[in-house]
Amino acid sequence: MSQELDALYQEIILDHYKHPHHKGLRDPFEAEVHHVNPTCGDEVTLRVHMADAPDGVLRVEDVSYDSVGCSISQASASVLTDLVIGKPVDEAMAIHESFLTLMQGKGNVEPDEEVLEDAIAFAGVAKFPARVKCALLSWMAWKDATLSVVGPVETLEESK
Amino acid sequence: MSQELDALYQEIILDHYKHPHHKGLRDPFEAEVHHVNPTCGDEVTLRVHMADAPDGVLRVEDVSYDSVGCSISQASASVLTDLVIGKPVDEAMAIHESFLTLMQGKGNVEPDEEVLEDAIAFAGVAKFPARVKCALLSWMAWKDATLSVVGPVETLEESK
Amino acid sequence: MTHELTGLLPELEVLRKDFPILSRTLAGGQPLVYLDSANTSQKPQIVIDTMVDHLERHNANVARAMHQLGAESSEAFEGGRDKVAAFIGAPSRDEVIFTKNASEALNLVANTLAWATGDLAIGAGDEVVITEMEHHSNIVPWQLLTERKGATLRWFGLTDDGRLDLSNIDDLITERTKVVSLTWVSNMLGTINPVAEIARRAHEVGAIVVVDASQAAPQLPVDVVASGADLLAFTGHKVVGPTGIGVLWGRREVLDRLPPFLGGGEMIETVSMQRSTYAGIPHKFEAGTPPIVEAVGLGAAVDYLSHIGMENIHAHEQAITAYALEGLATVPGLTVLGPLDATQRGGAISFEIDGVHPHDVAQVLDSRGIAVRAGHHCAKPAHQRFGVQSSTRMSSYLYTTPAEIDALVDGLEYTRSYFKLS
Amino acid sequence: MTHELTGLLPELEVLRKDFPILSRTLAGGQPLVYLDSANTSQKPQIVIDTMVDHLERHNANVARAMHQLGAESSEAFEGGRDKVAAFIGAPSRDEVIFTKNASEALNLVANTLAWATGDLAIGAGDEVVITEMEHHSNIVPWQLLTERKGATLRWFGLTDDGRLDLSNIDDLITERTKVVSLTWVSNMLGTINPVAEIARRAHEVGAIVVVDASQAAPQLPVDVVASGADLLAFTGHKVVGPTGIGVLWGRREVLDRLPPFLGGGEMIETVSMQRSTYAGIPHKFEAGTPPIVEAVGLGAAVDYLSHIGMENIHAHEQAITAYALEGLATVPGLTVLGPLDATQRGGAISFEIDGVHPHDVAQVLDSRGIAVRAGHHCAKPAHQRFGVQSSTRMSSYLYTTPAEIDALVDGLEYTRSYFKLS
Ligand SMILES: Cc1ncc(COP(=O)(O)O)c(C=O)c1O
Ligand SMILES: Cc1ncc(COP(=O)(O)O)c(C=O)c1O
Repeated sequence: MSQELDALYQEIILDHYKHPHHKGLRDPFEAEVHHVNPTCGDEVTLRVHMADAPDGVLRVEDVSYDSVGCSISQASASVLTDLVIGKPVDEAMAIHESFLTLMQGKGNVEPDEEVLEDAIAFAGVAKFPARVKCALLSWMAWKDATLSVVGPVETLEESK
Repeated sequence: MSQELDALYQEIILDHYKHPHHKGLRDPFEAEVHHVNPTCGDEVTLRVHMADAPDGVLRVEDVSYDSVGCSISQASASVLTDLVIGKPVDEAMAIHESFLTLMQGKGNVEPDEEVLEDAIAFAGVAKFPARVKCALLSWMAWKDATLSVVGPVETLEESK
Repeated sequence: MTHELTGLLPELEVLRKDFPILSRTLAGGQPLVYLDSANTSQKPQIVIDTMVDHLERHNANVARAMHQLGAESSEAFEGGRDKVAAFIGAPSRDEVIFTKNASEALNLVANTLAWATGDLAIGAGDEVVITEMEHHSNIVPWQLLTERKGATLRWFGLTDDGRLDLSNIDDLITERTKVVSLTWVSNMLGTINPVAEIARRAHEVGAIVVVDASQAAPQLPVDVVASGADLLAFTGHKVVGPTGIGVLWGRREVLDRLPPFLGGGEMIETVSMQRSTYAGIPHKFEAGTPPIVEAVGLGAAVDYLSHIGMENIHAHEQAITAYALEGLATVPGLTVLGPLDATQRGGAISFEIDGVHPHDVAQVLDSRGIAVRAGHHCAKPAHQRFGVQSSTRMSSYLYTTPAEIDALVDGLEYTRSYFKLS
Repeated sequence: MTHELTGLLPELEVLRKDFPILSRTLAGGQPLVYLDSANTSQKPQIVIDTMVDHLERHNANVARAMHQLGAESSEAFEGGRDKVAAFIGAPSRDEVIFTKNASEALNLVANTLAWATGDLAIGAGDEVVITEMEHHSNIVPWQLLTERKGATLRWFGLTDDGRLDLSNIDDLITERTKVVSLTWVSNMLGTINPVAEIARRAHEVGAIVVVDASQAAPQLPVDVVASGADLLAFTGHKVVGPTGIGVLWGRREVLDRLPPFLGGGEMIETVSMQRSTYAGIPHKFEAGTPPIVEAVGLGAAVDYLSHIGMENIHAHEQAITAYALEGLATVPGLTVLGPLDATQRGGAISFEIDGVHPHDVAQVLDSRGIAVRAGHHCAKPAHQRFGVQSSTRMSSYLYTTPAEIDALVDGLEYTRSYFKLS
């Protein structure tokens, strides 16, 4: 039983939980959202700041957040920010997509470490249906906030 | 199986069904009520006429009715009128009471022929829970109409 | 002779063994002839066993419970939703809402419309259109709604052979119409209504279309999209599932615009003393602990029906109905209420017999083990339309045999002789 | 040591055999330690068997069906009502209304009050009083009602030890108060509220009193008359009965004055195109096919509890609760939310552990086969009152053993060590 637990509570997850990255709400930001997990009450307030890089590509400049929740939801917010900050928005969305696929795969999806880095530690979470929502809370909030700025199709024009 | 049926459909009942007594709505009357069996749709409109006899006792002068329904409900209206017309209201209420007891007795109540006369033929109905309501439809209507005139306590004073 | 009927389900006697109650005997050792399936259907062993397994091994509350039993129970419960969604061709499982029965599903719509704002709001000058052949559960909610909101209730009439009278459709469905609500298959007359055609007209004027599929879901292949409905209701206990559960399907766009119905439990997003916000569909409309074991049973029920095939069940019903209409025609003084062409109707057949009240017919049949319904079948306006106060109704289902129809016809002959009509 | 506990039900191991699920093993062969009974209770074999017997031998629709199966089914269904009436001491069986769950029962009251006229009508200037410890199902309906009718919702606050703060009762319950609705036993804090005392005050000002007995009915002997309630709700699945059924009891005078809730089915007296009239209680509030097999199961459930004796069950709960409070007190960093005196509370105990989130607590416990609930338990305002976002809750029932409490306490120690807190 401890084995199963260990598959869920990977060392990386517990590290991010105890020492979350990029936590706190910061300026500037273009959008702020508040998401709740209705079943358990976990909450996150999340801000996104994006800007055009000199190469004309829209990039994630900052993701800041304030949250209450379990180890899984806290660690996943921390991992999210590590993964998307500094990336072009398109690429960040692709990372989101692949995290979502991993989480919804019921443990049958092989994570791509190239893309997901620390987030592969969440592979074990996918086997615990009740916890998938925890892992996805901040990711869904980030997507929601980002789309509210760039619109469903990410074109530079719409993003301003 | 025909035996069981015969216990329900006594000859007396079928006679009253085919040749109902006192049927039709007549004047004068002090109250008219309309009762429905919600489950099957059987209906009765019933009028009561009461008056003080020379001895000062309030008597049932007439009960007239118009009804649609099954053999049991039709026959029981006919039998009711035979039993109560001409009786002091108090005595008619007592007859009502004893018919009610018979019907709700699930077939375990011995009917008193003295009091119930033809109505003892309904003893078999008490074994068919779904049909008890049919047998009681007009009886309940009569009680309702009568009480609306005489009030819950039947005293001569209140009845006027 | 009866073996020559085409369309019957193969190996009917084997299929009947799936339904334990069908081998029961009644008073006097009479075998049961159950011809009251439009009232409620009997349950196959697999539905009962699935419910028992859930109660004995997986019982827990859903959604809120994170432990292993909770996960198992949630999976079984939501699996029921998936199966129902597949059964009716719902574009999304989230559009399937569990209610307590079809009546609640219909009332949910009428009730939330009472509090709706914007486009869906209903008030003075607005009209709701229903039909004269509706079940009370698709009449009373609309009477209450229109009365309370000062709107007007209008009715499609019926033709003498028991079909909807569509001659004045353009008069009935107008710019003032906000809702058209009608039954797909009549539980009294058996009529199958041209739902898609009426929906088309309703959509032209911007009305929403509510379909009562309580009698359709058991008998016909249902495709909610093809039906043209915006909202569609049916009930678990008529599709070989348990009581205590019904289904409301609705197009997401419509459901999203309706305000919540009952409050509490998992229908919330967050609750504070100041205000509450609500979950998305389907949870928004599922306050409190849902019918868990019932959803599990209903899932098994629709799987059972799908396994046999709704097309095959429909063909069986048509064969039995045709055979029954033929048999009933031989009984002197018997008049069928509703269409006489079996290919155009469902399996409920209501009739009258001159000189014997429906209660008395049902009583005599019951003494021979034959279960039919007598009364107004919760369709008083339709009875009134045909000038009758009540009727006797036989209704078949996938387990009905031609021999049971023979027993009914014999029973009716006997009824006539018992009441000395022949 | 645990054998010295007084108040435990005798022959607990024999009683546990009545509940098939309790002998289940979970992942890794762990035996089940079910401590989530406030969420939903497990079912004894007799309840399951009674439902199976009904489905296999007596299934038919009720009231409307006149045949033998219909009579058997109606008798079993109405027998369920009689048993429930006896269980709660209802003066009349007609005052017992079957709903789909406790949430619907509470919403039924709030919803019909929205359309009530006369005395019961609610509008601007009127007030509804609830408490900060309510389940969402006794909050949201009143938020919707007061919002929709322009009335005001007011709240009893809580003391630091998790009791109702009654110090401002005369300020809260005034001539403006139309309804006071409160829980008898809190599902989060375990608090038992002085319902009769509050009802007395409410009746002085002419308000009606609604009692949410969802957690009381499973644990305490309930006498509706002595409770002082005008209306009282509870749910089948928490009293060892099935899902899909709840109960609303109401005093006849109050129920008679409420307008109908859902329309259709057997709730009518007569229906015509012009207007409909409604049946008397209980049918007026039971639209559509009721939860038949569920009522039969609920009847068996309350009989089972009565057979054991609600006084004995209450004593058992108190003994287990006292033992659990003692055990929990030994876990470092653990804080119980709610009263600490077992004699004054129910069997649900919510707690926090410094440094471990409730989800994580529940997860570790689950890996040891121990089922508890983590989250807000549908009581967000109460959590907010205590400044916590969620908590872990253990809840016992008549089948809970002291050894299971030991397993919980061990599991919590292990949780702390797993998260390196000790
Ligand atoms: C105090 C209280 N009220 C109401 C409810 C709602 O019961 P149900 O979910 O069966 O409607 C519950 C249980 O969840 C409860 O504990
Ligand atoms: C056409 C129709 N609509 C609605 C209903 C109501 O279904 P329920 O009683 O399960 O709510 C029925 C069945 O009684 C029906 O036949």
